[in-house]
Amino acid sequence: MTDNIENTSPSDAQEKIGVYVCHCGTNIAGVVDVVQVANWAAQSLKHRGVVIAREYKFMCSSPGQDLIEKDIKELGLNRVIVAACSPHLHEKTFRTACANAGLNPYLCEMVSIREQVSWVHTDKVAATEKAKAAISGGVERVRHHVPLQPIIVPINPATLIVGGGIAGIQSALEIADAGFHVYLVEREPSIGGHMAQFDKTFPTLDCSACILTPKMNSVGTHPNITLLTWSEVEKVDGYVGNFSVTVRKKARKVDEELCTGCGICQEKCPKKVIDNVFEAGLGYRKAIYTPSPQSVPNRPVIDVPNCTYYEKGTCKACDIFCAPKAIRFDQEDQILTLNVGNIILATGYELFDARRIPNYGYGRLPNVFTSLEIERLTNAAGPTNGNVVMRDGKTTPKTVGIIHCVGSRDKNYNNYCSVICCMQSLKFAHLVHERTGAQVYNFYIDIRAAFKDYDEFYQRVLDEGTMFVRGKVAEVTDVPRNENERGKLIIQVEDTLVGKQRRIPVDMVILSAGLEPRKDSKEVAKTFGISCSVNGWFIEKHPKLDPIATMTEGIFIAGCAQGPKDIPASVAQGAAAAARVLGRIEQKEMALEPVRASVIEEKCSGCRICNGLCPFNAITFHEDRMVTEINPALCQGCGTCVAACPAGAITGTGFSNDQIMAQIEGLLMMNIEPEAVTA
Amino acid sequence: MREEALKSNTPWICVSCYHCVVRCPQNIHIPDVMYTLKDMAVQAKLVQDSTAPDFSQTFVDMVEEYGRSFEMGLASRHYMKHFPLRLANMMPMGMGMLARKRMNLAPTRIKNMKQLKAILKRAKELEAKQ
Amino acid sequence: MSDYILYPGCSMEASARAYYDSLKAISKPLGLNLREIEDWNCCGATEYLSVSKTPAYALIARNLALASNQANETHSVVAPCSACYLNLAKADYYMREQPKLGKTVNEALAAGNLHYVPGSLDIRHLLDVIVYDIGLDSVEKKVVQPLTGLRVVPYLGCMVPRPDYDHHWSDHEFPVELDFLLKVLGADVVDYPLKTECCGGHMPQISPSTAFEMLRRLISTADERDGDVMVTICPMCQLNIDGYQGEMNQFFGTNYHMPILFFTQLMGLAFGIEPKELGFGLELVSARNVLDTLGVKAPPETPPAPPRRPRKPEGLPMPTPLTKPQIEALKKEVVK
Amino acid sequence: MTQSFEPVIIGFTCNWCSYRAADLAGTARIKYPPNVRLIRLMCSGRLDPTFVFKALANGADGVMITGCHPGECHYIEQNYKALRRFQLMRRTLQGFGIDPARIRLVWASAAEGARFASEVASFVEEVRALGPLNWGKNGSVPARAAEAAMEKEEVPA
Repeated sequence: MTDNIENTSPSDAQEKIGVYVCHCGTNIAGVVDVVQVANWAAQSLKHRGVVIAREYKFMCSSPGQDLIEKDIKELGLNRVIVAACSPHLHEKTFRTACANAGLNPYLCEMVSIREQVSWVHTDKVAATEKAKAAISGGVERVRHHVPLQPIIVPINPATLIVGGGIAGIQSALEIADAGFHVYLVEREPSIGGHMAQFDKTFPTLDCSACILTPKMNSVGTHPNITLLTWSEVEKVDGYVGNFSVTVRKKARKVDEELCTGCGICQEKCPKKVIDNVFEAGLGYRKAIYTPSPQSVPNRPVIDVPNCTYYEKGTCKACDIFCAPKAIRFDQEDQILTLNVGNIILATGYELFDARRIPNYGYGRLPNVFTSLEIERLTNAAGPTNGNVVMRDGKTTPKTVGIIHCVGSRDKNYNNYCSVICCMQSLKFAHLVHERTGAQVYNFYIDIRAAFKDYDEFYQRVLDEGTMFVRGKVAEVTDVPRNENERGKLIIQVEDTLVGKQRRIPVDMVILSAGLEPRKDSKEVAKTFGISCSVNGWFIEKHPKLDPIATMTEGIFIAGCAQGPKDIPASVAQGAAAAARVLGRIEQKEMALEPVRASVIEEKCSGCRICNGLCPFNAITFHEDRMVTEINPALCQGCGTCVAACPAGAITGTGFSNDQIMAQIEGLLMMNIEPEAVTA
Repeated sequence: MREEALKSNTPWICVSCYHCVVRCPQNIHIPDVMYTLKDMAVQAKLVQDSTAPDFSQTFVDMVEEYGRSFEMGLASRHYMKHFPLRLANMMPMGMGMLARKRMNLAPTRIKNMKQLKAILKRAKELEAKQ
Repeated sequence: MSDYILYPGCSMEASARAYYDSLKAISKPLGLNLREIEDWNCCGATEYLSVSKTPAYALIARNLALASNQANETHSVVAPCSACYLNLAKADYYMREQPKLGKTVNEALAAGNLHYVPGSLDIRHLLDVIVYDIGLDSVEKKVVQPLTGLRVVPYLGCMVPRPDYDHHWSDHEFPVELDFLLKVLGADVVDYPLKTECCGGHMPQISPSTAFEMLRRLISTADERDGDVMVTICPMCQLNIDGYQGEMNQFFGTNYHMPILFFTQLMGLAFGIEPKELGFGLELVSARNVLDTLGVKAPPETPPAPPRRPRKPEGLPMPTPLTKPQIEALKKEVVK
Repeated sequence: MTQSFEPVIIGFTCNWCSYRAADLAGTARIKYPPNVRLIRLMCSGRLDPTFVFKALANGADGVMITGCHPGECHYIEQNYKALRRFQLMRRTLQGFGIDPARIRLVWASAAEGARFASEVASFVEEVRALGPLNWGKNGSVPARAAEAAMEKEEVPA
């Protein structure tokens, strides 16, 4: 019934179309009768410009491509249809083949009969028919293709990196060492990120500061790195190769040039403030401060809301004692504009707020601590000089309970696994035991110690005599039920290995809180024109094959901003992102798909319906001529304006109305005609 | 397995404090599961030695009779049957409650008992259909 | 005058008379206009649902139907009893969420020429109404006799803050509403970690030993934290802790004396209403001590009771507790 | 015809999310009925309502429009425009006396191959239940008229 398609759309001779059907081994041929499809195409699509139809085992192989090139040269094909896998896999391959044979690559169209046919259908007849329909659609479409030239854009060799955690630091150093300029923007007064707060790192337990500080310093001193701390990105314009980024450099109230970082100001400042960022709320800092002695740059900032001078107009202790007179109370925010070719986002994570789980008592029971608090407690440079003590500041705990998966793997909070908590908890178990000799209990759902040397570390902690109780903790309470619970924190949990409820009295509870995206990750994503998952993690281009790039050309992601990960993974991803950017820079320019919208002025009625539609501000209206114009440099090719234009005055190259209308007709010729005949 | 589950007295011990609901990481509404198990056990006549089913039934009878709960009747009937020995200890409380008129000697009956009975009758028919 | 439809529930007319009396007494100064549902019936407590589903929901829905017939300018039904509140809310919620159930229940109601449109009423608990509709400020304005020096143990029981179908409460396990209210009344509010633990419900009728242990935990903790009086929002909790305290003492050979009142009774006192109007003396564990503490016109110099856990200024700082808006914000994040 | 009715459905996919979801369904070998034929657009915002009417007029029994989840659009917010146009199309279809259930809007991220497949399956069943459309054939409403009507319609954004 299907071959009966005489006297359909007027046959027209000027197109010479070649149709190439791929077996893909048995991937396609196993379900779709490729030979029949090819013959059908040769016969039934003749009047629609198909001059040759071939099937071949692997079209993507070089003999396969040779077939196409040969036909283009010998039969003078001016359109090519390749029915094979998804264009996202091999479109480039076949376009290149056409180009090699002197045919404009954009006159080649791919039809997906693997991902969309053979792999998802079992009924061979139906699959074969669908393949035919798809090809019919492709043929109609390609007849309306026109030669296009790719858009070539130069790549500005400078790179912007947002976030000065370990991932951002790694990227910055890789690119700077390769000899290209990097702008590193950090929101806090110093780079270093969360890693700078840690004492030891799993599984090797080497000191975090010892491995991080050198990297921080080389960032601070690197000739190719412009370090912009206490700064935030406000606006991003332009496109890959040529971004123009607006950065707000918040007023430090300190002249960075003059300041020597001697630290006398911090010493003399009379105002003590609880440090909720670096010390995780456990320690104090002054109103003029650097987060830590290792800060890079070693230049303090004045915390205006807490500074006595801004409150009362007096004090100026810092100013008085500052030898080089670097204090600038009247300093204003600066707005900088950076021109860069590529951007790496490494904005990191935030700790889950454990106060959201009231039955674990954080914020209500003094001796319940979060993981970040313990990092500071165990840190030799921390508020207790590395002594693990309870909230009273002196007592050493004799028994400690560590609760895993706090806020993770729980539909009430975050349903994902925060990846690092298991290992971090094991680390705490070791450190606490080592420093205090306390008996440590771990309360876990599953122990996830994947990756190199991780499980070995788990074994080690087991050997140290740490207790492991498998079960999700119900609550932490200070209400005793008997004498030996009095004055303790009681952890109520079902031991799922024993199948019994247990109440375990401890002195101190550590909540291994999960990782969450930055509160403002969605706004950041919007600023940079990338997308966020429902949870708020940045979405990578491909979950497996491209976890570094984003859907937006020229913007890459690294570290926890993309999803929970540990230090090695963050470093790896940071380096990978840098490698990608370097590749781009080396090429000096890159070709973009020529998918753009443009206005046919004669047709434009000046109705302005399209004007409000462009999120990239590519559409401008000329009051004088009363017509709209689209800036091809800014246009990203989404086609929304094309669809909206009531006058049909806007055309979208690559996806024009003609092409899509034709494809619709083509796809449907298959089933409409026979009935038309019967009717 | 079904029998085992329905004979279990766990659902009858559940006081439906709903702690499990708000804590369950999988958002499972456990008390409703318990209620359903109780209903099924009652239907299947599999309820085993537990005073709870009796108490529930007595309560329900009272409500179906008067449209209101009747603590005095409920308490006396229930304790006589299940905790005759406790009555002694209960006396002070019972007396106290009566003295303070916190327990009515006669049940209160709603006006439109006919309507309520009709509704419950229809409801039971519908329940049976399911 | 804020109008509400009132569903009192059986116990308000018997074991919890004090609750009803005090509610009536304070509703005038609060400007609460409560209209009782005509010929309402029992909500079935936790018992009817245990026997069979449809009739249980039909029983509850009759009240909803009657209420919606009475609803004119207001669609808010206020229930002071927590079991009643839960049942009304539950029936409304499930009839909304499960159209099939809604249909069946309405078929049953039809037998009595009644019909209820799920979601047409707003089911509220009395405390919720007082704290969020009337507002703590207006409550504060009415206080003439602050409960200074009175160590009050706030106890809500389980069924009001959980499961909280329509997100009325600041938290499921540690809601702050009652604490705030009592603070406004001038009371010294005890930090009571068991504030939403179960009182045992019908346990005293089913497994006394279990019930007594549950009561012991509640009462002993309140006692250890030097509470003068427990205050609750639930007739069942009041009955169990008040009525069975004696038997519990016998059972454990203990000698606790922990009176428990309804929050409306304390509000009445603070508003300067006569104790007898507020149903004082109806409790089995006498709350005289409360009146004594207040009876003496508390002079300013009377030192307020020392805080239970004296916090030394030194040591490591504590994280600040979340405020209501913060909690709401965080909740919104999780709610998809 | 005696054999059971096999609806033909045209599916418009977004290059960044749903087309990749379709690819993923393929690589994961998730099966769905062969009744749907896909067209790739750069964005659901490119979907000119005329395409939908063209498809129905040319013999499709249903049209499936797919795009990125709200807030995840590759072009920031264009899928919202698709959403609004979808409402318009439903209204217009009713105007033509066609059951608006014949067009369905589906959000499917690049990770949701399974969801894509199940949506196709359920939509095919829904359309099968609605029966053949035969629009613009046995002279009910000629295809051109539909398009003409559309051109008059001012497309909101």
